[in-house]
Amino acid sequence: MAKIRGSIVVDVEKCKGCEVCMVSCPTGTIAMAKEVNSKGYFNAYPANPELCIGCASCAIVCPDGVITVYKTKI
Amino acid sequence: MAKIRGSIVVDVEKCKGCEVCMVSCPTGTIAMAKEVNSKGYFNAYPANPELCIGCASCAIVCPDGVITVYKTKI
Amino acid sequence: MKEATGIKEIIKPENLAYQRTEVLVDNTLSYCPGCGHGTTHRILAELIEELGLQSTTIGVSPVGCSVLLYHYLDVDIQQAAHGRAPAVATAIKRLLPDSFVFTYQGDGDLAAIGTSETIHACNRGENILIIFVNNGIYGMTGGQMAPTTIPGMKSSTSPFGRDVKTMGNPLKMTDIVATLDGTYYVTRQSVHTPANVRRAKKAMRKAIEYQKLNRGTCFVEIVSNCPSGWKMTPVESNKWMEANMFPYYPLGDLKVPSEEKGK
Amino acid sequence: MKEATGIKEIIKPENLAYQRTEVLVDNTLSYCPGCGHGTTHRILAELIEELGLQSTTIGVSPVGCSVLLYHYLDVDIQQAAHGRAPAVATAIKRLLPDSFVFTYQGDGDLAAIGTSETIHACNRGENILIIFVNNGIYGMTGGQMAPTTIPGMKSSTSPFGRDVKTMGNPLKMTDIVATLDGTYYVTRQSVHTPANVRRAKKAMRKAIEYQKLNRGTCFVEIVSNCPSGWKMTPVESNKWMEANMFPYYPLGDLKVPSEEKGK
Amino acid sequence: MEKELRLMKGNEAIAEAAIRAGVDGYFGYPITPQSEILEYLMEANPYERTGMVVLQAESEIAAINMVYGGAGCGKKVMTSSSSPGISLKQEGISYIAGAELPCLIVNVVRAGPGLGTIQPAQSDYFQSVKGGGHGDYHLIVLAPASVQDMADFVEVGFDLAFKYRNPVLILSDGAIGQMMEKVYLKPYIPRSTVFPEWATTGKTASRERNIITSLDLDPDGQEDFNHKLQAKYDDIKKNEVRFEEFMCEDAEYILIAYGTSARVCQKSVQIARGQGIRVGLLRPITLFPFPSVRISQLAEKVKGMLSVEMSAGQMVEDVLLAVNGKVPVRHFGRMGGIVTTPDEVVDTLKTLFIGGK
Amino acid sequence: MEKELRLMKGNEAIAEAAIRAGVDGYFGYPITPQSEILEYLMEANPYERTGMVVLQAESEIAAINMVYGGAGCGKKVMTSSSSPGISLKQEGISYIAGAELPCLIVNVVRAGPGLGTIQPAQSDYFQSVKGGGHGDYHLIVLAPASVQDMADFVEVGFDLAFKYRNPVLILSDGAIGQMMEKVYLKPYIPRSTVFPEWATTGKTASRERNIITSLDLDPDGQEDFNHKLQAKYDDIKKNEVRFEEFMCEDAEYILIAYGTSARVCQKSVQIARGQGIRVGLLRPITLFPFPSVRISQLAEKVKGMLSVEMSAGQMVEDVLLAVNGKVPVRHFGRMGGIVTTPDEVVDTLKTLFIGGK
Amino acid sequence: MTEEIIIAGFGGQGVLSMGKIMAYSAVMQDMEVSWMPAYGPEMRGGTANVTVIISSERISSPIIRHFDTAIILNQQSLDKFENAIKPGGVLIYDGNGITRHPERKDISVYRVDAAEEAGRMNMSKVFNMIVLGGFIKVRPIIKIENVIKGLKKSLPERYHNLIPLNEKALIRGEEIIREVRLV
Amino acid sequence: MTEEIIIAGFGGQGVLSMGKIMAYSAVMQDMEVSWMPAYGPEMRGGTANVTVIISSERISSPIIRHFDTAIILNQQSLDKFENAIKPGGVLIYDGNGITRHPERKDISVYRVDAAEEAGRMNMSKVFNMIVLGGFIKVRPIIKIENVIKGLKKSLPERYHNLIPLNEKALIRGEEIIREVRLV
Ligand SMILES: Cc1ncc(C[n+]2csc(CCOP(=O)(O)OP(=O)(O)O)c2C)c(N)n1
Ligand SMILES: Cc1ncc(C[n+]2csc(CCOP(=O)(O)OP(=O)(O)O)c2C)c(N)n1
Ligand code: SF4
Ligand code: SF4
Ligand code: SF4
Ligand code: SF4
Ligand code: SF4
Ligand code: SF4
Ligand SMILES: [Mg+2]
Ligand SMILES: [Mg+2]
Repeated sequence: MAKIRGSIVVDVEKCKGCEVCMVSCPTGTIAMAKEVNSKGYFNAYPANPELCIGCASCAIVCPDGVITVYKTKI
Repeated sequence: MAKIRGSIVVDVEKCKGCEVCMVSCPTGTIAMAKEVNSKGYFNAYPANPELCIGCASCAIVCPDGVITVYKTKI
Repeated sequence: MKEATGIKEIIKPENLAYQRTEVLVDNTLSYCPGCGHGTTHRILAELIEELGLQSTTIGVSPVGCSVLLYHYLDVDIQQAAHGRAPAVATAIKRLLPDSFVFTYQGDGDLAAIGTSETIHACNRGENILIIFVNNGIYGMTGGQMAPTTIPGMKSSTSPFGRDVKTMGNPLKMTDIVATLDGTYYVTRQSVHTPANVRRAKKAMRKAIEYQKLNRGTCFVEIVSNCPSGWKMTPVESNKWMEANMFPYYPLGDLKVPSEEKGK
Repeated sequence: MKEATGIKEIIKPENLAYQRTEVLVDNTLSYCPGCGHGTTHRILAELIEELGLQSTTIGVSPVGCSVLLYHYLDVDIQQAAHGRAPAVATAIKRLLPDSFVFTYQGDGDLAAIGTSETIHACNRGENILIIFVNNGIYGMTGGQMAPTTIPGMKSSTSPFGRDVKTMGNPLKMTDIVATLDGTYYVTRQSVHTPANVRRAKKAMRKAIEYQKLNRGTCFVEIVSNCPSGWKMTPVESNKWMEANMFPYYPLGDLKVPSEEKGK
Repeated sequence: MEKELRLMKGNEAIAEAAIRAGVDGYFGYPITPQSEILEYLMEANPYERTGMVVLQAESEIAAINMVYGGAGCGKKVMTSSSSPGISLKQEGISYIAGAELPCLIVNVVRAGPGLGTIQPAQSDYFQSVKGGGHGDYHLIVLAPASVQDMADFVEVGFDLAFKYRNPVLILSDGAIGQMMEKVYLKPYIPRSTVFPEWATTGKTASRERNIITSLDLDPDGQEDFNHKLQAKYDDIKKNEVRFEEFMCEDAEYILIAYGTSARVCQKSVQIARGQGIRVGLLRPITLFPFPSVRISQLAEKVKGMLSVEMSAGQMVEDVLLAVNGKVPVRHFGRMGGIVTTPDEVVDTLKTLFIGGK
Repeated sequence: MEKELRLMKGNEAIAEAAIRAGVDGYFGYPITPQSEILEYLMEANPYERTGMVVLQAESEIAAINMVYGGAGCGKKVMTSSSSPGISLKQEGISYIAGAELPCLIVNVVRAGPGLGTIQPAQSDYFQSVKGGGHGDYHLIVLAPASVQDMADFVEVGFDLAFKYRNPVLILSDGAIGQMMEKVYLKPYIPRSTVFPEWATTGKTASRERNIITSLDLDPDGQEDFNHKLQAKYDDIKKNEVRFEEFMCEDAEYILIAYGTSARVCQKSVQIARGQGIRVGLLRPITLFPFPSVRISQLAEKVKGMLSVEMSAGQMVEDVLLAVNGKVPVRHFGRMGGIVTTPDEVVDTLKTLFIGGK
Repeated sequence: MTEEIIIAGFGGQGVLSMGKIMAYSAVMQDMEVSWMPAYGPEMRGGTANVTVIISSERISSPIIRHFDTAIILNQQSLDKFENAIKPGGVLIYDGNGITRHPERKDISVYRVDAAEEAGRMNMSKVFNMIVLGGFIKVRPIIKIENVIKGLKKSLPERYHNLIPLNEKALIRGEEIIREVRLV
Repeated sequence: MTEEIIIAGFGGQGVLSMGKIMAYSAVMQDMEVSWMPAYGPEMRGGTANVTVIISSERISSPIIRHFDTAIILNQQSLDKFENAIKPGGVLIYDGNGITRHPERKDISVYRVDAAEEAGRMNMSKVFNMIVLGGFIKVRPIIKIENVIKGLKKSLPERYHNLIPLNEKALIRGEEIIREVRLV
């Protein structure tokens, strides 16, 4: 069976660091940055990118709609 | 068994001739006058006074509260 | 006083079986012949007398045919803006918690413009009695359609009959308030026959007694007539009401206190 | 654009799995971090795009945090007075019957000041969609108690927790509108987890489709959070919502069209 | 096409004129003395005649917000009520003015304050003209004095409303609403099928989205908007003042009166002239914009002015502002639903200005 | 007892003063910039402290009608809101005036029209002073210019309200409501236990029933009542005018300003005096009754007056009416939530009256 | 020419429609008219009245307190309006149910027993037209032919068959009205 | 003497309470004060600011657009208020998170790295008091002893144990503030 791999893109400056994506990610891909963005928020980022399966859970739960998801079979 | 007899008093000038008492009287005591009162209404009156049993149905259903009821055993 | 009297001999003080209560002031009511407002006023007045509440009663009259309630009941009364009686009563009761506070409202007043005040007072469970005279029409202003006008019924603003598609469905406010946590006793009655008057009065008495116990909002709907607005004689209007209003607004209790259910 | 990206090779147009809809204008939302308003906006925007409704949509935004909805959705929008969105939408839909008309309202807006407009629009069965974001608080004005604030819950006007005795019971507007003849589909959803977002979107899609068929009012409640008003982190607020709001406002359909029941 | 002659109540005339003017929507709630407007419309079944939407709302507040919604779609929409109902609409009216929406509001005034009585009065002048709602805004206010005016001002009102994107108020009263008179009705104009470009009718690909709002949280933006509004009001003041003069040419005294009072005063002028007193009448037709310039001109050549209103004295302030101290200005009015009689006015004029009766 | 010194927001000061003044009931609905009044009261738990009832109503309309109910019982009751909310209360206010009930209404004004913005403004002057509701009525209107005034005017307001059986409005604005200043609070007065004889408190055997209403269908009765109201307003005009003067003795120009604008203008006077311009400030404290007599006296000896308001020009009409053409009167104001600066005022004064900057 | 008329009686006696027909007839004669009913809950008491003004000039106020002619159909209205008639004016009344007859001597008083007549002729529907006939007889400011014209214009087509009956009633009214001399 | 101050930063940095303590301290010195927050949904963006005016005279307007001193705690606020400082005025800022430093040369600029210091000293709760200490150093219009008095008056009794910590922070602020010379 082909393995499904995903990748996300977070619009860092629009992220408000709410962590909702992080707790919704089934694979633990996402963590919060240690530095704040220019608005003062610790933004989300794919800390463990290799774990991402492109399920889009993070994106559809993000209140600010700042995550784009890509997915492919390999 | 003692027979119950009643008698009503209608305040003619305040009666509005709505006939609600008449249709509510179980004994057919009440009828409507042929002449209007000074406000132009055909008022109720005890047309068959001997039939009255003093049940007060007419009085408690009269929207204008213009009937007084007396009742006695004979 | 010009009187039409039955058998004179029976008419003695000791035989008095029924007499108008003195809480009903000796004014001619301004209502049209046969209008249920008069009867509803009277049973309320009788209860105020019977329960000895004259000195603690504060009533709130609406805008509607019964706006002049204060001309007829010999108690302190505030006349509220159209639809706002429950808000007015809320403040009265909270500021004078030992008084008996009621509102008296028509269906236009309570179920149209006053929808919000009604629902929120009931939902807060204000310790007041709401008397809701539902005659399916705006009597005072000349017979316009009310929220409670039943489908197909004619009125001056539904001259071809209420068309629910464009004018909406009748609103059953009593059913709604019965679902609210704040209401304690909710009932629907009528006053068009002696038996119904008796039942309505009994219901209202209960409601008053619950208020003494601070149980929450009690809500008594009186399904009533409007001979003028309906363009019928009073007797016809009562028949029409039985045939057409009651199926839509069935009489009986909608919410009975659990403490009472066993009884 | 400053981006934080995962594995670069996968990021190719042909692999695109999820992207923000263009109906959501590229403005930063003014909402606090983690606020459910944003998610709710997004699913609505996605549906407008997916169902090709951009050119026929007229939305009505409320007074509340979502007052600026018109900054975010790329459709024609009217901003209504506090509580009056259903009245505004009524006129829009009746005058432009081929358009898709929705209101978007908070719990203060819809269940306090707008109680009457909500109930009457629903009771008339206006062919509109009402989206009701219930976060149990007045977010916009700084976290005051709303009609939907649950018992014991603290807010800036119930600093010791909502005391139902003096402040009244929470009002379940969705339950009320479900009882009205004019409503066709009434449901309660949330958007705090991916699964709930999917369900909420499905429900909203149904509601939109019913409007095309002129079935009457559809009403979608979103039980949501207000991290700022509740003084919690977004993640805490979602947990608190599950533990405390859902028991009071259980998710699921409250009124399903009979034609659908078999399905 | 010829105009049709009818005998109608003022309220009915408004309703029929609305149908004929191609009005798209009416939203109202019953209140005496104007319920005939809604009743007539329901009876006339305009939905069949012209497609006009007529809806009895659950309250005056719902009705004015329906007007907001309809007007926001660029439709010709209107509402009507009487004094207490109009007070309830004040927030909505302020929103409509703030969102610059064209619409028609009819107030068939009854005496107040509070529930008051249902008889005619002119005590809502301040509310109408100065702004009963919050914020710096103005309605264009038309004051009909006959059933014919009631009919005519519907079209006039909508023309002004759309020209300036501004709400228009017809300030009538119970007498004009309830009385029947002859009225010539215009033929029917079809309802419009084109909409102003700012209206929310669905965002097409060819334009940006349209937004109807009165909100601008940024004070600078809000101030700019307010300046724009004020500039519009200045234009209106320049272009739209309407009034009628009756025997003012050689007058020593001027009566100023609108609506029912203006009718009464026309008779007063005749009576006074019969007694050799040179009186004229200036009848403002627009109350906002007020005929201040003309009044100020007249003030140059007369000895005094008497503002006659069925109120405790409201319009008199605008007369005073126009006259600015040039000649004495007084007020005479009955209140509580009582319509002034022509003789009373003459007597008052004599007492206040000429001395003795 | 000594007064207590606190640093408080204007909104908080009103709330605390209400508790201390022995107010019986507060009924309100949240709206920026005045929600702190309700919040403070809820936090202070006055039911425990004094037995005061505090209730968050479901709407502004419910709140004003609760005030009606409470005032009808002879209790000291109040409500507060900001501009859109006050517009919604207009019917209720007209009823309260028509039923002659004493109560206190607070408007912490924000800029309009419509939803506008939440920043301070003075654009509800007409609504407050001329009557935003229907009918010929007046509120007594107090204009605080500091947090101290916010506290003090609660008691002043209730005193006037009960003295005249008339609603009193405190016309504040977002700046005064939101700012903190020093305030000296009075000691607590116990809530009253005696009630006016007209109040509905339950009909005892010793008196006739009491009725609270604004209805009299008979126009003669209604007119009599209106005459009674007008006589009351005349009394109020005679007895209750309050204002403050600052450097008016030798002034050639007078600034007229209330509330926040008056504070700003006090600074303007200092600046202008520094530049050798003889300017004074008259600050109306009561807007109804307006200090017309004093202004008219001042008009005899100055060269011009400038009405400074955060509006498009509303109070200026009352100034014009008082001055009645004696000297030029102009208006300067910022709108949309912007507070005028002292320098702007001085510049405008120079431009309008003195020529050039 | 200006004639200021009050018509007053019970609701149901056709007071308002009599006024309307009167006004319509005057319109047919190219005159100015105003018709102003007492409105609102005043009617609740069961009384109805309407002021009709017919004039060759523009009419000032539709609400007036003194009348050239009063047409009175019940006791309450007689009590209320007898003193509102201008000296030299006209009072027309139906004697049915009247217990206290008119007393003023400075006006002309006419009696038209239309109720009785309508009962007799079995045409109670057009009771008010009998009264109107009486009015036309004593105040011939409108012509019967114009009343008929007005009826044709104001009545829906389906009622036009009733016009002859109306005409008959008008004529009967002209016949039965008689002056009452109060000395 | 009049000092017009703006304090601006993120919500949560204690901007409003710093202003309040400053104002309370001035009250303790018998001065007039006004404290005016930016209010309402403006705060939603996550920023907070407050204008404090301290004066020996009655204060005219609490809302002003130019300031003697600006205390700036984040980049957004620096961008917004740098140009609102009167020529010759004072800018105090915390360098944490600042990417574009102040540029004006007609004012005195001071830097107080309070965030860093608070982190180091493990007293993030009193971060704002470190800043206030810095302010007092460069604008000694209020005295530390009066700040302490003000705290005593404004803090509920149960928090009085925190006063020594606050005092420590104030003093530390006085120590670490330093002038930045822009040449
Ligand atoms: C604000 C306001 N709107 C409308 C009215 C007019 N109005 C008076 S009574 C009434 C309706 C009365 O109907 P209902 O409440 O059913 O009472 P009923 O007369 O039938 O007993 C209306 C609309 C008013 N007085 N005030
Ligand atoms: C007439 C009026 N009253 C009050 C307000 C103030 N106000 C603005 S939003 C709001 C409540 C918002 O709460 P909600 O509807 O629950 O929306 P949320 O912000 O929680 O999404 C209030 C009371 C107003 N703008 N207008
Ligand atoms: S859910 Fe969105 S806004 Fe929240 S942390 Fe994740 S990416 Fe940022
Ligand atoms: S797409 Fe799925 S797996 Fe990847 S980061 Fe998002 S939630 Fe996690
Ligand atoms: S008391 Fe009974 S029997 Fe007698 S008249 Fe009345 S209803 Fe009839
Ligand atoms: S019920 Fe009363 S008012 Fe009606 S007819 Fe009988 S007595 Fe008269
Ligand atoms: S109009 Fe109807 S409700 Fe009003 S009094 Fe007459 S019958 Fe009763
Ligand atoms: S205040 Fe609450 S509802 Fe409003 S944006 Fe913030 S979190 Fe959302
Ligand atoms: Mg009714
Ligand atoms: Mg909310």
